[in-house]
Amino acid sequence: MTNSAYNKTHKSADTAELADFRRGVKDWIKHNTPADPGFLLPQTFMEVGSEQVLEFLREWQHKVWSAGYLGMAWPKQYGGGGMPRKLQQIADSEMKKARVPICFNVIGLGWAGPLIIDTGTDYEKETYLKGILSGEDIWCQGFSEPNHGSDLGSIQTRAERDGNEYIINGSKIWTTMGNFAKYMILLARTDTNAERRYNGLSFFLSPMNADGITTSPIQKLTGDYGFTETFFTDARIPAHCLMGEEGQGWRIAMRTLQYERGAEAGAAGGVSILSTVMNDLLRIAQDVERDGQPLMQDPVTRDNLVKFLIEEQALYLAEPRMKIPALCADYPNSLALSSKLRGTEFFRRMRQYSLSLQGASSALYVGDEDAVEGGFWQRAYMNNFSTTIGGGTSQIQANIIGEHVLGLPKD
Amino acid sequence: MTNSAYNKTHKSADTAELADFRRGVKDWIKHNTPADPGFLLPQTFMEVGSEQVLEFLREWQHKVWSAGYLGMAWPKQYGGGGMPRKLQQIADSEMKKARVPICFNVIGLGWAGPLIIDTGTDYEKETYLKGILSGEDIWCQGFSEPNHGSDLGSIQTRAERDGNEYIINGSKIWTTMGNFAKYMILLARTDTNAERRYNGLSFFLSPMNADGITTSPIQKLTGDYGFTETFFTDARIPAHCLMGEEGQGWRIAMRTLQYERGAEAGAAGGVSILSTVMNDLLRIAQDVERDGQPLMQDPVTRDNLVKFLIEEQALYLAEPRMKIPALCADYPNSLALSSKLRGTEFFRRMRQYSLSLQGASSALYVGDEDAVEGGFWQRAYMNNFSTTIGGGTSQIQANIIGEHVLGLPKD
Amino acid sequence: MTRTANLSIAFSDEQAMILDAAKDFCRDKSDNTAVRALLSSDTGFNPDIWKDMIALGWTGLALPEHFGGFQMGIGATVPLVESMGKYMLCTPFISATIVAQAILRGGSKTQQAEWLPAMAKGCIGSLALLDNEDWGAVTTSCTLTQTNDGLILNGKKLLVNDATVADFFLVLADFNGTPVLVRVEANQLAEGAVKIKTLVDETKRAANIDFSDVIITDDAILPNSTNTLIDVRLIGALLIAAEATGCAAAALNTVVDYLTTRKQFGRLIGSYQSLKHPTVDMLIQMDSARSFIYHAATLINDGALDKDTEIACRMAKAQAAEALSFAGDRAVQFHGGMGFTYDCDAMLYIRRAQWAQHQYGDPQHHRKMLAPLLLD
Amino acid sequence: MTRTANLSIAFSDEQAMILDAAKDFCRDKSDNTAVRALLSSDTGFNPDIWKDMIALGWTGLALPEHFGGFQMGIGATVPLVESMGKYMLCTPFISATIVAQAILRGGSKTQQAEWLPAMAKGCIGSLALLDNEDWGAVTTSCTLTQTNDGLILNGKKLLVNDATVADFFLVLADFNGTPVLVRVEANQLAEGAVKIKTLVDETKRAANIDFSDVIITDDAILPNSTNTLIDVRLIGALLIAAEATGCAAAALNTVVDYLTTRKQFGRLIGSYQSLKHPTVDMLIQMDSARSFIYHAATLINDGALDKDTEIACRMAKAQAAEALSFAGDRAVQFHGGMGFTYDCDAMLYIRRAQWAQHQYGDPQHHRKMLAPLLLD
Repeated sequence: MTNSAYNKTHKSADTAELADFRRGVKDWIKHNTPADPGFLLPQTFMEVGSEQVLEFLREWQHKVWSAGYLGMAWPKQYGGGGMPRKLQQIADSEMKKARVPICFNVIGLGWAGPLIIDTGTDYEKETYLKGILSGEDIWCQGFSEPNHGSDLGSIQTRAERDGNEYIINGSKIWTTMGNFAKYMILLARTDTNAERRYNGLSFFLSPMNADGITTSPIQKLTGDYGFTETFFTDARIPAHCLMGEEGQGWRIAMRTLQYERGAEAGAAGGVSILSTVMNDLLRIAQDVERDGQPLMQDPVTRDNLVKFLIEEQALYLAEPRMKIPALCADYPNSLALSSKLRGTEFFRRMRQYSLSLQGASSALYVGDEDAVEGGFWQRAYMNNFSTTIGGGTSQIQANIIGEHVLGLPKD
Repeated sequence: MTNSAYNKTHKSADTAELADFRRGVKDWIKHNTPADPGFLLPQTFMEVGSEQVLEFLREWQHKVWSAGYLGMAWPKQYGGGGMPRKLQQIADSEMKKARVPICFNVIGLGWAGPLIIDTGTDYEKETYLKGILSGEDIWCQGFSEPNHGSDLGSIQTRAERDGNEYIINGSKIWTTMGNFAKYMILLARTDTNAERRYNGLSFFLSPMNADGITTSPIQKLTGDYGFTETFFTDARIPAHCLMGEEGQGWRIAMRTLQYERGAEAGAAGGVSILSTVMNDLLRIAQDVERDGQPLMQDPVTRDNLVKFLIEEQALYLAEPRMKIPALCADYPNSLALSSKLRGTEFFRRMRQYSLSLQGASSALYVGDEDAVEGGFWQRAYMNNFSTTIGGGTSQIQANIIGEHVLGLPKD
Repeated sequence: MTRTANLSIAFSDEQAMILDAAKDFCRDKSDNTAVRALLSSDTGFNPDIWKDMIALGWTGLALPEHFGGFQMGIGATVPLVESMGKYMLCTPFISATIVAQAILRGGSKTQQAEWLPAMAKGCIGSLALLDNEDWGAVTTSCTLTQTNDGLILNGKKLLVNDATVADFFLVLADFNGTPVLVRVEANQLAEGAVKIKTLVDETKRAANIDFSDVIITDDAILPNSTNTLIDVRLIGALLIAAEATGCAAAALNTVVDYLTTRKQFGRLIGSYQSLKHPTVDMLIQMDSARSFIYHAATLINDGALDKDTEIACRMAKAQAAEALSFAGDRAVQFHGGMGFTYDCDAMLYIRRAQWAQHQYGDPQHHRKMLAPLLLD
Repeated sequence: MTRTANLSIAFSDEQAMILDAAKDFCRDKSDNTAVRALLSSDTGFNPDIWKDMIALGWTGLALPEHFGGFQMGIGATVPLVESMGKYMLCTPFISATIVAQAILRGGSKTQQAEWLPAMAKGCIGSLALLDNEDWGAVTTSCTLTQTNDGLILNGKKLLVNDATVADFFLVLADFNGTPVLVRVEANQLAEGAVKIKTLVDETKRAANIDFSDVIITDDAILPNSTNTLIDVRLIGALLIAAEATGCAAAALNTVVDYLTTRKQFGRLIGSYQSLKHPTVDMLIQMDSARSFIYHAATLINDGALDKDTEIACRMAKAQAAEALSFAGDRAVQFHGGMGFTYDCDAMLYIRRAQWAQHQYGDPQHHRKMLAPLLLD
């Protein structure tokens, strides 16, 4: 068992040109991957808890973008590469394999950026896109509010038009990197009298440095930081920050969530998650002992591992199958709409299981020199809840699939 | 591995008197257990699908009662034994162990009988109790209706008072032994204008031989019979069949269901289920081969079997623990109210698992000479759904526990 | 080891057309009334439908052109079999297809030339493998012995599918310590040699067969039996997986229909999360199984099965069997009282689940075989 | 075999009084503010509370009267430890209790007379078992060797609980091929021998200890080490199970509180079956664990543990660990965004779950040990 990552191959081989490109990426990675920074690398952008980590990642993203491996399919005039999406996919897949650090500006690269490219004005494109790619302008997201969880219809944050400005009052929670961000995609209520609650919402590309906007860090169950709560107290932002029209906020937010859920393409690319795969977990089973023998030789453990490997393979196979309409004829959106639920729950169970493999060492945590892989798995298990809770809990995801794929009645 | 049943021991030993009694029961069983009738014995009273089976069971129940081992704690003047409940428990436990046939008149012995003893008039006691015990008068239950499942509030069957009679119109479903029964405990609507739907219901001890009452057998997924649908078309029954007052039906029915759920004592006793226990299942694992070796030697199978054995033991331990209030202080009704859900779902999974042990033989069914134990497990698995569906589905049971034990809000 | 996962799924327009045609055919020919009408029949299938399938060329789909086939490979039968599973259309197709593959992979040129064209035209073979309940057994107690009268078979085979309609059997026997597949004509069997079994899945038919004292000529033995046996077991697992996947989809659809029409306590019951969410699990399980069967169908070809194909077939069988066991079980439960009746179609699925679980190895067996391929 | 299941659960009024007193004590002394206040402390416990517990006689509860105890047996500590788990009240009680049992079961008369009265009064011992991550290991690489200077210990022990506050340790070592338990005073350790570990469960404290070059006198070796080791591992499993059961109950209560007060989409979230039903599962799992710990507490006595008791202890640990793993995991999830914060008490439970799972053997280990007892 080596340390190298799990490799996926698709039968369709690269053309000679693509193969060339892939070789170039690999070569670049080899020469440009940063040395071990001396801290456990963030698995996701939700773990950027200190300036030190932030600067390390910002430098890395800038390097990737400068090398032409980020935003490759975005328009050239706005800092992108203007190239086919396929190239970005190849670059991403090689970086993923090599387990390079993440491209941390995820809300910009994967949410705000694609949205602005698809529906933004020239001004918006001009103003925002390049900074997203370079990592100079960090973006955050302001949808969730305290006490309202995933229910966007209940958003209380107010935005009142006052001349050339909007006055914002309210608070947002789970603002990833809120303390570092320059911009926020903000969902706020412009009309409190709208007949349907959703119709009263508007979408803003809001600056974070306005007076009256403050952030307060949230400590995660892992003990680390990464999120903030964001407070708006008579904060004034320019009226041009409104995206689209007043009252279109919910529709724009839904579109944005589609980018996140992977149902629509358009993201700038870059590795956004330092993922764990089953091969990483097999390493643990090989390294530890149980009842005096290598755990990997235990038949019950082997059966469990194979079950996980089957599930992982099924997750991976969903991607190529999704692209074959004939094999998705009965429930066309099934694989796309269920991928978040399947993936995040798989990882939750797999990471929880990784701890059960560790024996007494499972009690150790990040910071202990004897912790298995630096406590990576303990932290990964707990951090994983951000994915089964955030962006619609698994319970809500199951409702979405039941209702939108199977056509079951609403609650 | 022998064929004998799983034995439970409680620490509290019998007194000398009780031990004597227990010996007597054992001895009686030894000399009176009927020979193999040549058909697979019913596991429950819901599997009495033919006259042949019925007569066999009726004879057996009569024999048990005649020997003084049924209705031991019921009043002496109505055919009971007038003895302490403890004796009945000993008799039941020995019969269960010996896997004698069931006492089939379950609705009479366990539902109608206790109800009549607790709240019936002298006339009712005089009229009904003895026939229940002897097996002469078969009882059935008329609560559920087509299209209304477990929702008793939706009962449509009408009972209209007409002089000294009630006129019944409607239909009932899942009437166990409806085609053989002499009496039915019937829930019908006497007031269609009651403010609360439940207040319009009344409870009857109805004869089944009245004109206008017909039954139609229902074939179960096992292929066997045992239930009927019962139709009432202007059927006239004497007014004295009303139990209690008009409008008290729902409350009486709830009380009756308490007897069934085991939350209240009072049943006549007798073995009502030919149960399967894990020891029976271990037999299969010992007898079959997989990958060329006895399945019982396979570590994964062993791990699974131990998991089931732990769960079974926990089920059994709930009984003695339930009796110690100090150990149930936080959720006093937890063990009692969850016993149906836990037990029936355990058996469902355990019986399903029994089929996975059988290898190719799992494809065989009742009637095939090579079927493992005559196809007992295949049939038991499918029949088990009557327990996870009937008397409130497992989903409804989980609601009941969540709401009544944990105090969670209703749906 | 670091395994490189193979993630190919390819599906041509031609295959999509086959799939569409198969779905239409199965739906037209095999609604649940038609399925139920066959439950108590002797053969379990409608001979007219079987003739139609032959006429459509399905029995030749996977066979080379020079044997009268369409040369589309065994993978092309996966969408057919999935559709059959979805509409519970039973015929000897699976049995015959497995045997044709055995001959194609293990037969001599002469055997292929003599036997395969007939099979393309609908001649029915069935594999006789089992000595006991163990699908994973690697040895057999059935023997082929040289005597003065020639080669003589000895032994009983259990649960031979479609036994009463098979024209011939391929019998697994031990020949001087080596496992061989031997062709036996149905008319070589002794009177009373076939004992029909009572199956929990009433749509299926199988029998125990006593092959004792059948005389075998040399040319009835497949020369490349050993490797063929390995491959043909995997092909069997794949086809059963495909059928089970279709059946799981049918169970799912039946449940969805019920949950969207049945009301209780004043609500459509599909609105209850305790029914909605497990139904989503059914979908996810079925979807996974479907990904596996088409992945395996993509990898498999007429050559010896490679490691990736073996992994794909075993994962397909493990996943499809689990998916159907779950779907069948929940289908009964979620239909409530209705589900407990013979009239409810959930009955068909839960019974099929018990049949499909073990055919060509149960999930635990396949996981055990996968372990060294994936872990060591 | 046909096993006759032992189903005894006995609980006297006296025990019920202890349980009530323990619950009150733990609730009063250890609300979650108090628990959190100790998370970053050195010792992880409040010495005043520990003194109170000693004064209440808890440290002598299980010890015979002639050693200053209350002679109630080790089973009587189960309700204490369950209550501690429920309120996450941490002290060296579990470590000290296990060591006292080891001495009671494996020590010479002299050792008992010398050591146990002090323990009844609160002297703290801790067991040093682990050479590596394997709780199930039956051999040890730590050695006791006769040299010219006398007996010398050699080896490191991992994750010794409450190491920095223990007055002495019982160390598992190999002595001429036999495992022995050896008493080592805390003041015998070399400078820097204790390395404090960073634990995922911030309420617990443990360290690695290097026992190399510690000189041992004959009278520090427990004469009946071999059998004692077996029993004491089971007692450890039982106490961890009791603590985990209490913690699972706490997790359940925290979830129930949240589900009955938090609204979303206009409804109290506890009304959603997707939250309600798994919460019922938590209850059922916790209830099963509780049945097992009191069953084991009923069977266990001062003699060697019999087969039924071994079964009970192993089932208790397997069930309690599973119950808490599930409860901790779901507690975080069901609190939604709140659950993801360090401020939410679900954090305490999910971290404790990781700690409790492996202490004295994980569920898979105990099932493996149960298999021959139940199946062969």
